[in-house]
Amino acid sequence: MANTNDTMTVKVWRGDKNGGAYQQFVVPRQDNQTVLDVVSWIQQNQDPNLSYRFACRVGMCGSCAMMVNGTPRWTCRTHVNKVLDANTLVVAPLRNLPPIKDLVADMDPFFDKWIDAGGHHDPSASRYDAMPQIAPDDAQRAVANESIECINCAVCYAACDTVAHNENYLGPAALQRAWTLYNDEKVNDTDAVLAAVSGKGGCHNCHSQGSCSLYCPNELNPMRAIAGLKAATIKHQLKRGR
Amino acid sequence: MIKGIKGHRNHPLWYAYALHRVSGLALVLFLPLHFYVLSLALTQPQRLDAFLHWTEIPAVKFAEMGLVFLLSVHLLGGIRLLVLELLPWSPRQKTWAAVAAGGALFVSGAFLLNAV
Amino acid sequence: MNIRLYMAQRLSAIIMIPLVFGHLGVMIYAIQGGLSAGEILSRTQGSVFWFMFYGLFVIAVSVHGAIGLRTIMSELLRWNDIALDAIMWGFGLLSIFMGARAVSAVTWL
Amino acid sequence: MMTVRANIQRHDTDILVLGTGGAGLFGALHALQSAPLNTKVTIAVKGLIGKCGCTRMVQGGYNVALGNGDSVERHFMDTINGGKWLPNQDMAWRLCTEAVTRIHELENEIGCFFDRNPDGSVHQKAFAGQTADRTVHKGDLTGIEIISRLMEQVLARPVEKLQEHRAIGLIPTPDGTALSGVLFIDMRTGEFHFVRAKAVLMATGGGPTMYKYHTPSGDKTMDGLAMAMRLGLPLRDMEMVQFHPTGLLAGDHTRMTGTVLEEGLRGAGGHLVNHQGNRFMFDYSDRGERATRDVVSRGIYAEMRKNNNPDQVGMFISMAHLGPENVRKKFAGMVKRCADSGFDLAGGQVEVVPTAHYFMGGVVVDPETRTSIEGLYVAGEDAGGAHGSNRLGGNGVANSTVFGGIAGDNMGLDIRKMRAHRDPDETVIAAEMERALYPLSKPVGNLHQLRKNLQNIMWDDVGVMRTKTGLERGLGRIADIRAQLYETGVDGGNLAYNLTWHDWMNLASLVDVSDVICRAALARENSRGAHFREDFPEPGNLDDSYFTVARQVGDAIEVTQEDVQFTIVRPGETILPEGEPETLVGEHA
Ligand SMILES: Cc1cc2nc3c(=O)[nH]c(=O)nc-3n(C[C@H](O)[C@H](O)[C@H](O)COP(=O)(O)OP(=O)(O)OC[C@H]3O[C@@H](n4cnc5c(N)ncnc54)[C@H](O)[C@@H]3O)c2cc1C
Ligand code: HEM
Ligand code: SF4
Ligand code: F3S
Ligand code: FES
Repeated sequence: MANTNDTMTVKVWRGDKNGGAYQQFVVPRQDNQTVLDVVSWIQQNQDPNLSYRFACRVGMCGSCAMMVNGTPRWTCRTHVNKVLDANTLVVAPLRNLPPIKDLVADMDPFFDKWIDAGGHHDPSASRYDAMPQIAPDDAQRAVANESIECINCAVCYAACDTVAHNENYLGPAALQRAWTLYNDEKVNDTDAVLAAVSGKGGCHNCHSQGSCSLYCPNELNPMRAIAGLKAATIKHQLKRGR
Repeated sequence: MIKGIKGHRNHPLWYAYALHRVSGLALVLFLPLHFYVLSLALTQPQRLDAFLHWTEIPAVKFAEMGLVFLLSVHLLGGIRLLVLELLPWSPRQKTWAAVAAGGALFVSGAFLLNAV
Repeated sequence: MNIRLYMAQRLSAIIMIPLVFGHLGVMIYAIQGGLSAGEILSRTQGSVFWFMFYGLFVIAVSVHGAIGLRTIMSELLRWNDIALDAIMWGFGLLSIFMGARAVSAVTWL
Repeated sequence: MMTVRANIQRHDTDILVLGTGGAGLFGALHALQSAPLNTKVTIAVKGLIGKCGCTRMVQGGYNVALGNGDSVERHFMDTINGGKWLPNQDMAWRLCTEAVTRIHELENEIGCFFDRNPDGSVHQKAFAGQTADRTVHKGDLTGIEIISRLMEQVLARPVEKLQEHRAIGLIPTPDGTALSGVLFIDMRTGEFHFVRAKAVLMATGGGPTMYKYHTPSGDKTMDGLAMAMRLGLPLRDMEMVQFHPTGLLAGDHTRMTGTVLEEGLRGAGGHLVNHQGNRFMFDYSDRGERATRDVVSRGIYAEMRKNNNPDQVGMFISMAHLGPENVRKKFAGMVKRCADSGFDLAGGQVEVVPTAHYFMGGVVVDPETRTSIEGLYVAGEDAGGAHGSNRLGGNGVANSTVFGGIAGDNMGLDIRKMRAHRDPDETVIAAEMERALYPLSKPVGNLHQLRKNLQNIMWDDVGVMRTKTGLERGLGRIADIRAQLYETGVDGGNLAYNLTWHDWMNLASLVDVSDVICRAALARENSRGAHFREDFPEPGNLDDSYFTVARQVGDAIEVTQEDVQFTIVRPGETILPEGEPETLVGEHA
């Protein structure tokens, strides 16, 4: 197939944890075509051995993120027109995570850190208690609500150079989750939340590079959440008188 | 934006970060030298004077100015970071931070032109 | 980086803001007036104010720079904690020592 | 040709959960709570924990009666009426009562936050078909909130996690009376893995993705029901496929096609128009666009058939008359999603088609999620009975979280009585492995086209409206697809993360279940809920309601009918107190 206006060049990273290289394909262009569609087309029509991951195909599950022309993106909702550069797409597995095969990255480190950052609710009431009354315009609740749409896609994690350079760093998504918990009135032990993000890989490692907030497909703002944590930890530390 | 920069880095906040780091590192390297020169005043005032004359040479002056430039860049960048981290965020802060990053660049650029 | 280093670095940064403005001011003033060792020294020597000013500056910048250096070394060269702490303390103490000499040279009688 | 590497890893666990939707995750959490200390719980899933399946995709919300006039009785009556008197009433009752506890558990223990009223109480709204404001939600991304919080809870606990492990066979004991364990393929390596367990919860979530247009996530291909069938378990209500009226139509080549445009668009006053620009829903129902899902789906389908312009397959949803700015604000997520695929929902028109959404049919279970085989529990969309012929919007997550939790409770208790692991029938393991490896020995072919063909057949012949002729034709065509599938091979040079190999197995599951759907649809000669027979448009006598039960016997599928037991309420009666108004929901303007 010649590379005409009706087609595009797609370079796809092939390999596994032992290394890999880019392989080139020519893919027909279509209206309403997403990067996931391009990758699927290659697997369905050109190379049945190509591996990639997706589930919901509508931007809800955060399974399909990849590096597209050097930038991390959710591929199921990235229109080809938006990212095509010189009629070429370069697709690779998500950065800052170990590759499993081809475009599939191992997300375990991302979730391990999510839990390390204290990213789960520690109940203060039981299923037999009433649900707390919380006014929707409560200021603290508004802050907690801001990051509720996080789909744990790890796009922010891949965008962050601090993650790349500092293996302990918990990363933007996990820290943002901690910030939400900190602001959740249902959480009793906010000290524990702050302690979890104050260690070696904690929020204080963030250099406010802002790539997380820029690339978050849901327009969330982890940079702001992390800044919130920094200020909160300081306030807490000063209060303790040390 | 700038061609050839890795995709995910190509935005003002990342440049601001890089500039802050480079300037910080340069200042760290320069600091002992600076202290050394000043301490000459104690032992050999005439050598300090000689040194200060030496700084009249344009190239040296330029290098010194470069340091002043770095200090001011780092200062402005540092203030930006402190504001961003320690003061409460307004809804517009994300844009504001980007503007500030550009602003720091601009102000320090102007300073450089002025000083030379 | 943990919270203590972070706080030390931010605190020293805040302290330095007025100091750097002051220092930059002096330098610009000095540049415009032409600069000699004598002139500098006549302004500063014997002045408790300048002693405090630069003394504080040296402490703050040593703390701040040492922690900053530690961060950079950790991220760029991925040194282990022992090496990192060594360079931090090494640089910090050297910087305080040299800085103290410079301050005393400039402000002592 | 490759040599088959049939080495197999084996290990044991106490409680094994398949799938990490609402049912699977709740199953694991509750099992940890009710089981003796040091019980080993393993969770195995085709994708990543909490990131696959449909619970995450829930938009509208969670049905639960929380007072303010509403009651469990009312929720129950709505569920029975919505299911056109086919639900298993004991299951429906369990669903409605337990949902109350579960939603409190979600808020208080799991850490979800649901939207509030100005006074701070939980906000509830009404989906079509409900007589009270009952649906609890978090914006229109309720599933993300529920599943992310559940996922964290599970990740934070000492559960053995087998991610990207695809279950390919439920392995019985040699005498066939109990389950021994489950055979998997570790998708990352391509190796077989047999896990013995004292109790297994199957929660693989059904998912009618054998239709040309479908909403569920890509990992769902009816594997669970296909496995249950091979084990000989009875499956009920298999003809009941729910179509959502407004799936996005964006072209054959994009995975976006078929995905849901939310219900709320019609609720808020969106218009459905045909290609001449005329509204048509009032031709089919006096509630117009606000009629229930099945009615609107049929309306759109009928209108599509009238239109013979091949370039314009679907109908259009049009919101612009409500003010584009307003729409953009109120449906921000939906507008953005449409924009990503190139459509202007706020100001223009978006082409839509009915899209297969939910599968009411499933394994016959009792209200405790037990099946007819010891050690196997089924919950969530894999289990049949709670919804009858139609699932109310909002009863889906309620169902999966309620029964997943019940399954966990029971497994944790039941294993106390089970001393030892049960040994497997090795011939079944061998047969299942052979089945999985089968395509590796055949010449490589075009699987993708084959799946498309199946999806077209199901859409045309076994879809929104059905006839005897169509269904019989469909049966033959499904058999053809099966024959072709068994002639289509897969390159097995590298089995690690070999998606095409899994596509083959996906299609095999879909073909098996499609065949049953078609047979059950032929067997029901009336129209109830989601099942509509043009040749038998009447619902039949409600008092004589029956449900279909399909079972694999040898190589054949047997479909029988069983009478619905009206254990709680009979048609024409209600359990609402006398004088209760029929509905508490005013028609929203
Ligand atoms: C777009 C959309 C919107 C919806 N909106 C609503 C709503 O607003 N309200 C409502 O009540 N319901 C809604 N539903 C329905 C609801 O999502 C489902 O009823 C419910 O979530 C099913 O839960 P589950 O746990 O049974 O299955 P799922 O959540 O689908 O989970 C199934 C799990 O099993 C795994 N699995 C599948 N096959 C295998 C295998 N072979 N081996 C191992 N694991 C396997 C899957 O990967 C997945 O993890 C919606 C559904 C969709 C698709
Ligand atoms: C008013 C003066 C200053 C302010 C407000 C300031 C502020 C800051 C801040 C906020 C940081 C943290 C950046 C981050 O973590 O990303 C930082 C880092 C740093 N600063 Fe300063 N600083 C000042 C002066 C100096 C001086 C004089 C030096 C030289 C010794 C210096 C050297 C460094 C270094 C090396 C770093 C580390 C850079 C990095 O981690 O990227 N700073 N500064
Ligand atoms: S914050 Fe945004 S980019 Fe990061 S994981 Fe969540 S949704 Fe993805
Ligand atoms: S990109 Fe990384 S450095 Fe901080 S602001 Fe975001 S986490
Ligand atoms: S496939 Fe779910 S976010 Fe892309």
